[in-house]
Amino acid sequence: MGQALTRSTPFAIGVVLAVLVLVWYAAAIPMNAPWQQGVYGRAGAVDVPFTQFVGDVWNQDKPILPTPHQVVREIWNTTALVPPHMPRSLLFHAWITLSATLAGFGIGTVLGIGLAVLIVHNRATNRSLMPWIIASQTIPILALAPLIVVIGFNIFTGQLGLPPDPARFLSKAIISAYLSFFPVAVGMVKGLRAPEQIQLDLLATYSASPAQTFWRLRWPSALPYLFASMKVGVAASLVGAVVGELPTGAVAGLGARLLAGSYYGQTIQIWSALFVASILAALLVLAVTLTERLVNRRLGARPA
Amino acid sequence: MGAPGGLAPLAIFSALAALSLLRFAHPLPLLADGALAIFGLAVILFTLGPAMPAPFWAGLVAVWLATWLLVDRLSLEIALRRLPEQPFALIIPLLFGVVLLVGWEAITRGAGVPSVILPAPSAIWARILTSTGTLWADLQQTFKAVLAGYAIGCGLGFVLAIAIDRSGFLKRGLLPLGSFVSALPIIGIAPIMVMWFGFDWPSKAAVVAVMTFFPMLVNSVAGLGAAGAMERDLLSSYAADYWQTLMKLRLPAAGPFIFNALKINSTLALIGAIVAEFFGSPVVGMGFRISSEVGRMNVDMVWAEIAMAALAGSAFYGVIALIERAVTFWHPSVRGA
Amino acid sequence: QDALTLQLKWVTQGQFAGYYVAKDLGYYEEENLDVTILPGGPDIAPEQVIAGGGADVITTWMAAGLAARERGVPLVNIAQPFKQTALQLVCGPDSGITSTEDFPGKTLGVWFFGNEYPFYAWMAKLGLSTEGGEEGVEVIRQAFSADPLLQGQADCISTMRYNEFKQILDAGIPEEDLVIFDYVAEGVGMLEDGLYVLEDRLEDPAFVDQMTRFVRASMRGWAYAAENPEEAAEIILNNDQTGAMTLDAQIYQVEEAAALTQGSNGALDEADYRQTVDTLLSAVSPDNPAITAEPEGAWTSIVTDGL
Amino acid sequence: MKSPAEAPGSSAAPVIAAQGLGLTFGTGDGDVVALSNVDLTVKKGEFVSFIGPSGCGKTTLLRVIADLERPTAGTISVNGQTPEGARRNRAYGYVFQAPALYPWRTIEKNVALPLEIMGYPRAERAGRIARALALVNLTGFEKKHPWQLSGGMQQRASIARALAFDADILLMDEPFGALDEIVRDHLNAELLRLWASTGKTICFVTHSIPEAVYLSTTIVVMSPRPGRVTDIIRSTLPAERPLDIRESPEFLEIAARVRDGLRAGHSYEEAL
Amino acid sequence: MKSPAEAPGSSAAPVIAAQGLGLTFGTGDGDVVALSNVDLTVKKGEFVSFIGPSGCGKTTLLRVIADLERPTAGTISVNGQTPEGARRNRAYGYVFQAPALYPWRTIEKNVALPLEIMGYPRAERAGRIARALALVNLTGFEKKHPWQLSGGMQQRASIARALAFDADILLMDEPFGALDEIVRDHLNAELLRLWASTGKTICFVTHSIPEAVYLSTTIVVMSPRPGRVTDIIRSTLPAERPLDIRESPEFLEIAARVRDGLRAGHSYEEAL
Ligand SMILES: Nc1ncnc2c1ncn2[C@@H]1O[C@H](COP(=O)(O)OP(=O)(O)OP(=O)(O)O)[C@@H](O)[C@H]1O
Ligand SMILES: Nc1ncnc2c1ncn2[C@@H]1O[C@H](COP(=O)(O)OP(=O)(O)OP(=O)(O)O)[C@@H](O)[C@H]1O
Ligand SMILES: Cc1ncc(C[n+]2csc(CCO)c2C)c(N)n1
Ligand SMILES: [Mg+2]
Ligand SMILES: [Mg+2]
Repeated sequence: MGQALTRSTPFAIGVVLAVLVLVWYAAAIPMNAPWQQGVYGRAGAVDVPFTQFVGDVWNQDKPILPTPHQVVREIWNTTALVPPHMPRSLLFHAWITLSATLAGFGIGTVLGIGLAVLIVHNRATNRSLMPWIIASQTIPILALAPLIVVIGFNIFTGQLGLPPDPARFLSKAIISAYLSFFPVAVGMVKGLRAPEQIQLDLLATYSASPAQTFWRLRWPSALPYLFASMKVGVAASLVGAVVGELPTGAVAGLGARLLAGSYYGQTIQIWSALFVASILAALLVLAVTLTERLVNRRLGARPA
Repeated sequence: MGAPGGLAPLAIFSALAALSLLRFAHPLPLLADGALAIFGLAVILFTLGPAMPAPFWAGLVAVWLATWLLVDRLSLEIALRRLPEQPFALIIPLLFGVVLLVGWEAITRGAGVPSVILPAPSAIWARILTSTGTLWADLQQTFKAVLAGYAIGCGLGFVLAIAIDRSGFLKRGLLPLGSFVSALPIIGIAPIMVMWFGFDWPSKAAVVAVMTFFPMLVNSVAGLGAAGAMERDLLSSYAADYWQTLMKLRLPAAGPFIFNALKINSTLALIGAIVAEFFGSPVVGMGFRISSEVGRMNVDMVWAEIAMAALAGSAFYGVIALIERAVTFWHPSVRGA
Repeated sequence: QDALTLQLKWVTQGQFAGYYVAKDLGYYEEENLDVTILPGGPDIAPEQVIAGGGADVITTWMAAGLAARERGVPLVNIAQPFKQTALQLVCGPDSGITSTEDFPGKTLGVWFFGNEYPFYAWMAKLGLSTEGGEEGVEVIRQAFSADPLLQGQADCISTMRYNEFKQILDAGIPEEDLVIFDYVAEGVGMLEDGLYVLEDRLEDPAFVDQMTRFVRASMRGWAYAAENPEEAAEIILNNDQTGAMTLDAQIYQVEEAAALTQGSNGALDEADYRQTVDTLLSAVSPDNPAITAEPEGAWTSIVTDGL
Repeated sequence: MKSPAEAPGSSAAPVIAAQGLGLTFGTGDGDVVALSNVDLTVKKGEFVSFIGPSGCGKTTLLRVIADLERPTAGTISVNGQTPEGARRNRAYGYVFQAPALYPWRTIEKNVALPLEIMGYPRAERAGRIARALALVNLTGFEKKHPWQLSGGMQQRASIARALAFDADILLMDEPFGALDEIVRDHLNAELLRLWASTGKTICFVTHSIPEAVYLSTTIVVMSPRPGRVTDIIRSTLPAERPLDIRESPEFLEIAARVRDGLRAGHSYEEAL
Repeated sequence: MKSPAEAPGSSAAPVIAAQGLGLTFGTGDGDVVALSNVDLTVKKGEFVSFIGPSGCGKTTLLRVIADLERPTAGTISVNGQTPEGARRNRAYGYVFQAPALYPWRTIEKNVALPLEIMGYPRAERAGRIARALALVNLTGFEKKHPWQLSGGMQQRASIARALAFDADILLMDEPFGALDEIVRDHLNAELLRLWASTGKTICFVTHSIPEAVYLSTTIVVMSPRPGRVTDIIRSTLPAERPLDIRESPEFLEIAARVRDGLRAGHSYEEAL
C-alpha cells in the first residue's frame, strides 16, 4: 500500500512541489525585507516582532517576490470569481494566447516538417536552405515583431480586409510559428536521416519510391525525434504568442497582461499571469507527451 | 532611372536565359550556367532604380530561377564527387544569400519601400561600415550573456536529466515541472531577472539559462532512453554500475539528441539575450541598440545589428554542428550524409 | 462617414482620455468620422506605423516627430493638445542628490525608443558625459515601471507625472523625500503628445477638413474628460482589454493628463515649437542626433485654423 | 519440371554478367579492397552459391548486383541492364545477412511491406503473407513484433518477406545461418522446389559446404581480401536431389573440392 | 590438464542449478510460454551445449542464467547465488546471438569495453585486446568501426570481447553461426583449448550437431514451445579431441542420438 503511494506520480509531484514552495517562502523573506524595513523606518516602528515581520513580508502589495498564497489567491480571484469572457478574467487572456499558440504551433510544425522533408529529399535545398533557416532563428523576433505588425497587420487589414482582431491573431500566430518551426525542422532532419543503412537498402531493393520510403521508413524512424522536438516547439510557440502580444499593441492575452501588470508595478499580477502561462505550457507539453504514448502504443513500440 | 535604355542589359539577359533552355537538349557546361546566373544578378543591380516597370520584375524572377538551377547542378556535381565538398559547400548557401540580398535590394529600391520600414541591403552595409565600433561593443556585451547563459542552461538541463534518469522519484515529480519552466515567458522573467540580478549582463544570462534549460532537459531525457536493449544487456552482463552504463553506453547513444538540443539552444540563447535586453539594460548591447534605434527611426542600424546577430549566431551554430559531426560520426544521419 | 485610424504612442490609458471619450460619447460620429484607435506599446513606433500606411494620424512627442522627419518620414504637426509636459527625473531619498551638481558618478534611468532626446539635451546643456565614470553619469535603459528607484538600482529615474510618479508615491515614499527635476524648469522642456500626419496628405483639402473635424471632436473629448475625470476613467477602463488597470490610478491619470491640455484649443503655439527645436539643436552630438538642421515645414496650422 | 543441372548449359542470355569487377572502400585509416577483378556469368535459371571465408566480399558482391553499392572498377549487367535499371524493375528479392525487420511493424506487416510497395492488390496480400509465413513455419506469430521473436524466427520472417512477392532473381545472404538442422533441411528442400517450379535465378551465400553442394548448379569459391573468385565449380549432381544424395560419393567429391578451395583461400592471407 | 569427460562425474558443487524453471512472456496478443519446467544442473568445468529448434527457448534460458530475464516459475542458482548476485560478481562472459557492438567505438575499443568497466589496469588491456583479436583473426581491423566489418567479422569481434576478460562461466549464444567452416573449426579448437586450460564452465548454444558433439561434455536437447528439456546426453568422448574424432563411430552415435532428439522435438508441435 505505502509502496504504491510513494511510487505514484501525484505523490512525487506533490513532494517536489512542497519543497519548491518552502524554498519560495523562504526566499521571499530576504528579497522583500529591505522594502519592509524602509516602511518600518518611515513609520518609525522599531522592534517589530519577528512573526509580524514575516507576516508583513509575505503580504506586501507590490513585493519583489510575491508569495505562493498571494499568487494563488490572485489566480483564483481572476479565474473563478470573474466571468471568463471579461477582460478581468485570466481565462479570457489565456484563451486568446492559447488560440494563437495552437494556430502558430500548427503552422510551425507543418512548416518545420515540410522543410525537413525538402531538405532531406532535395540536394539543392539541403545545401542552400539549411544555413538560412539557422540564420533566421538568430534574428531576434521582438525586433522583427513590430515589422510583422506594421507590414503584416497592414496587409491583413488593408489588402485582405480583415478586421483588427483576426489580423492581430494572425500576426501573433506567425510569430509563434516562426519560433516553433525551427526545433521541429532541426529535429526532423535528424530523425528522417536516422534509419539504418540496411533498412534503407531493403526498400531500395524493392525500388520503393521516395514517397514510399518516406511513409514506411523515414517517418516512423523520425517519430521519437519529432515528439522531442514538438515538446520544445509547443513551448516555443507559447513564448512566441506571448512575445507577439507585446508589440501588437498590448491589447489582450497573457503577454499583454504581463506587460500591463508591469506598467503599474503589480508584481502579483505579473506572477499570476506568468503562472497561468506556465500551466498552459505544461498542459500543452503534457498533451504532446500523451499523444506520443498513444502513437507509441499504436505502433507497438517496445516498452523501455 | 528605369528608362527603357536602362533595360537593354535586361533584354540581353532574357534572351540568353531563353537560349539557355537549350541545355535540356544539349548540356551546357556548368561554367556557362554560372556565368549566366551571375550576369543576371549583375544586370538586376545595374538597372535598378526607383519605380521599376514590369519586365524588371520578370527579370528578377528569371534570375532567381537561373540561380536555383545553378545551385541544383552544383549540388548534383558535389553529390557525384565531381566537385570538391570544401569550397562549394560554402559557396552554395552564399549564392542563395546573394540572390536573397539582390531580391531584397531590388524590391526595397525598385518598389520604393520607405527606409524606416525596410532599408535596402546597401544602406545596411553602409551603416555597418560606419558603425563597426558600436557593433563590436554591442556584440561583446550580448555574447557575454549568451555564452554564460547557454553554459548554465544547457548544463542545468543536462544535470537535471541525469538526476531524473537516476531517480524514478524525480522522473515522476520533476519532469512534469520541467515543462512548467519551459514556457515561463521570456518577457515575464526578463523584468524579474533585472530585478534580481541587476541591469548588466548577468540578468540576461539568467534569462538565457531559463530558456535553454528545457530543450536540453527534454532531449537529454529522450536521448538517455535511446540505447538499444541488447546494448544495455551487454553492460548489464558485465555488472556495470550506473555511471559506467551512463558513460560507456547511454551518453554516447544520447549524443544525437543532446546535440539536437545544443543546436536549437545556440539560436535560442541569442534570441533570449537580445530580447532580455529590451527590458532594462546598460546603454550597450545588441538588444538595447535594436530597440532604441527603432525608436529613433534608424532602421538601417537595427538591421546592421540583426545582420551581426545572424552572422554571430550562425557561426555559433556552425561550431556546434562541427563538433556534432566529430562526436556523433557514427550516427546514420552523419555517416550517410 | 470618413474612416480614420489613430495610432497612439502608448497603451490605452488616461494619457489618451480625450480620444477615447470623444469616441465613446459620439463626438467623432457627430463630426461624421469613424475613428479606429490603435493602442501602442513599448515596441510600436507610431512614426513607423504611419510610414507603412497603417494609420492616418498618430500621437507622438515632438522630438521624435522631428527626428523621424529628418530620417525621411515627412511628418507634420497639425495640432498640439498637450500644452504642458509631464516628463520628470525623480531622485530617491538615498541618492544624495539635491541639485544637478550632484549628478556626476550617479546612475540615471532613461527611457529610450525616441523618448531620450530631452534627457540628452539636458546633459549636453549641463556639460556632463553620459559615458559613466567619475565625471559623467551612468545611464541605464529603464523599463516600464518605477522599480529601479524603488529597488535602489538607480539613483534617479524618468517618470511621467501622470503615471510612474504616482507609483512612487503609492509605494509609500512621500513627495517631500523626493528630489524632482522638471524638464521645463531645467530649460530643456519639449512638447509631448501632439498629432502628426504625413505631409502629402495635407495637399488634399478633404483630408484637411477631416483632420479639422477630428481635432475639434478630440478637444471636446479632452474638455469633457477634464470636467468628468471619473467618467473618463470608466471609459478608459471599458476600452482596456488587459483588465489590469485600477480605477483610482486612471482617475488620477486622467486628471493629470487633462491638466496638461489646459489652455490649449489644439493649436500649436509657435513659441513652444521654437523652444523644442532650439533645445534639440543646442544639443546636437554624434551620439544623439535627434535633428541636425533646422526643420522646414514641420508644423502647420491649416487644420487648427479651421476650428 | 525444369532440370537444374541443365541450366548452366542452356543458351539463355546471362542474367548477371560481371567483368573485372572491383570495389574499394575508403575508410578513415586506409582503403579496404573488398572485391578485385571479379569475372562472373550467371545464366537464367541457375542456382549459384557463393562460399568463402568470413570477410572475403560475398556480401559486397551481392550488394553490387543489387545496386546497393557502386563498383569502383569493371562492369556489371543484370538482366541485360545496369544494376540500377534492374533494381528499378524490381528484378530481385534480397534476404539480408541481418534480418532488418522494422521494429514498429508486426511480423505480418513486415512481410506485407514489399507487397504494399509494389502495389499488390489488397485481396491478394493476405493469401501471400499467410503462405510465406507458413512456408517458414511462422504461422501463429503474425501479430508479434520483431523483438518478440527469437533470432532464428526473425531470420525466417525476413526470408518470408523476400519470398512473398514474385521476383526473377533471388539474392540470399546466409539466409539459413541461424537455423537448426531440421528446419534448415526443410527450408533447403522448399527452396529447391520453389526454384525448380518457378525457374528463378538464385544467388546464395552460405558457409555450409553441404548446403552449397546440395542446392547449387554452380558453386563460386572466393578468397579473402582482396576478394577474388578462386574457383567456379559446376555441379554434376542430377536435378532430382533427395536429402540422402548428400551421402553419395559424387556429392562428397564436390564437397571436398569446395573445401580445398576454401582452405586454399584461407592460407592465402590468413594463416590460421 | 583437466579432463573434460571427467567433469560431470566430479563431486564439485553445481555452478548452475535450476528446478522447475518457467518463463512466460506477456505480449499484446496472449502469453508466450518460452520455458516450462526446466530442470538443469551444470557442474563446475562442464561444457554444456544447448540444441533445439529455432524459437524453443535456448536464448531465453541463457538470459535467465545471466539475470537478463526473470523466470516466472521455479528456482535457479548460479555459483550458489542468485543469478543477480552472480552477475554482480561478474561471474560470466556473454556472447549474444547478434554482435551488439557499439557503433561509436572502434573494434579495439569495443573489445576494451569490459576491461574498462571491470577496471583492468591500463597496462594490461592492450595485451589482452591484441590477444583476443588475434584469436578470432581480426588483427589489422583494430581501428575500424563496426559498420565497416562484414557480418562474420562483427560476430568474431563480439567473441573477442567476451574472451578478453576472465570469467568463470562463458555463456555463448550461437557464437559461430555466421562463420565459414574453416574459421569455425579453428575457433572450435581454440575454444576447447581455452576451456581445458582454464577450467571454465561453458554454456553454448548451437544449431550444428557436429559442433555440439565435438565440443561438449553434456548436450542438452530442447523442444519448442513451451521450451522444455527433452534429453540430456553425457558425452563419452575422450578429453583429447583431435578434429578427426568427428569421423569416429562413437562420435557419430552421439550425433545420431542428438539428431533423433531434435527431430522428436520438431514433431512435437511443428509438423513440417
Ligand atoms: N521479449 C519477448 N517477448 C515475447 N516473446 C518472446 C520474447 N523473447 C522471446 N520470446 C519468445 O520466446 C520463445 C523462445 O525464444 P528464444 O529467443 O529463447 O528462442 P531460441 O531458442 O533462442 O531460438 P533461436 O534458435 O531462433 O534463436 C519464442 O517463441 C519467442 O517468440
Ligand atoms: N561500409 C564499409 N566500409 C569499409 N569497409 C567495408 C564496408 N563494408 C564491408 N567492408 C569490408 O569489406 C570486406 C568484405 O566484406 P563483406 O561484408 O562483403 O564480407 P563477407 O564475405 O560477406 O563476410 P561474412 O561472411 O563475414 O559476412 C571486409 O573486409 C569488410 O571489412
Ligand atoms: C519602454 C518605455 N518607454 C517609455 C515609457 C514612458 N511613457 C509612458 S507614456 C509615454 C508616451 C508619451 O506620451 C511614455 C514615453 C515607458 N513607461 N516605458
Ligand atoms: Mg556477409
Ligand atoms: Mg536464440
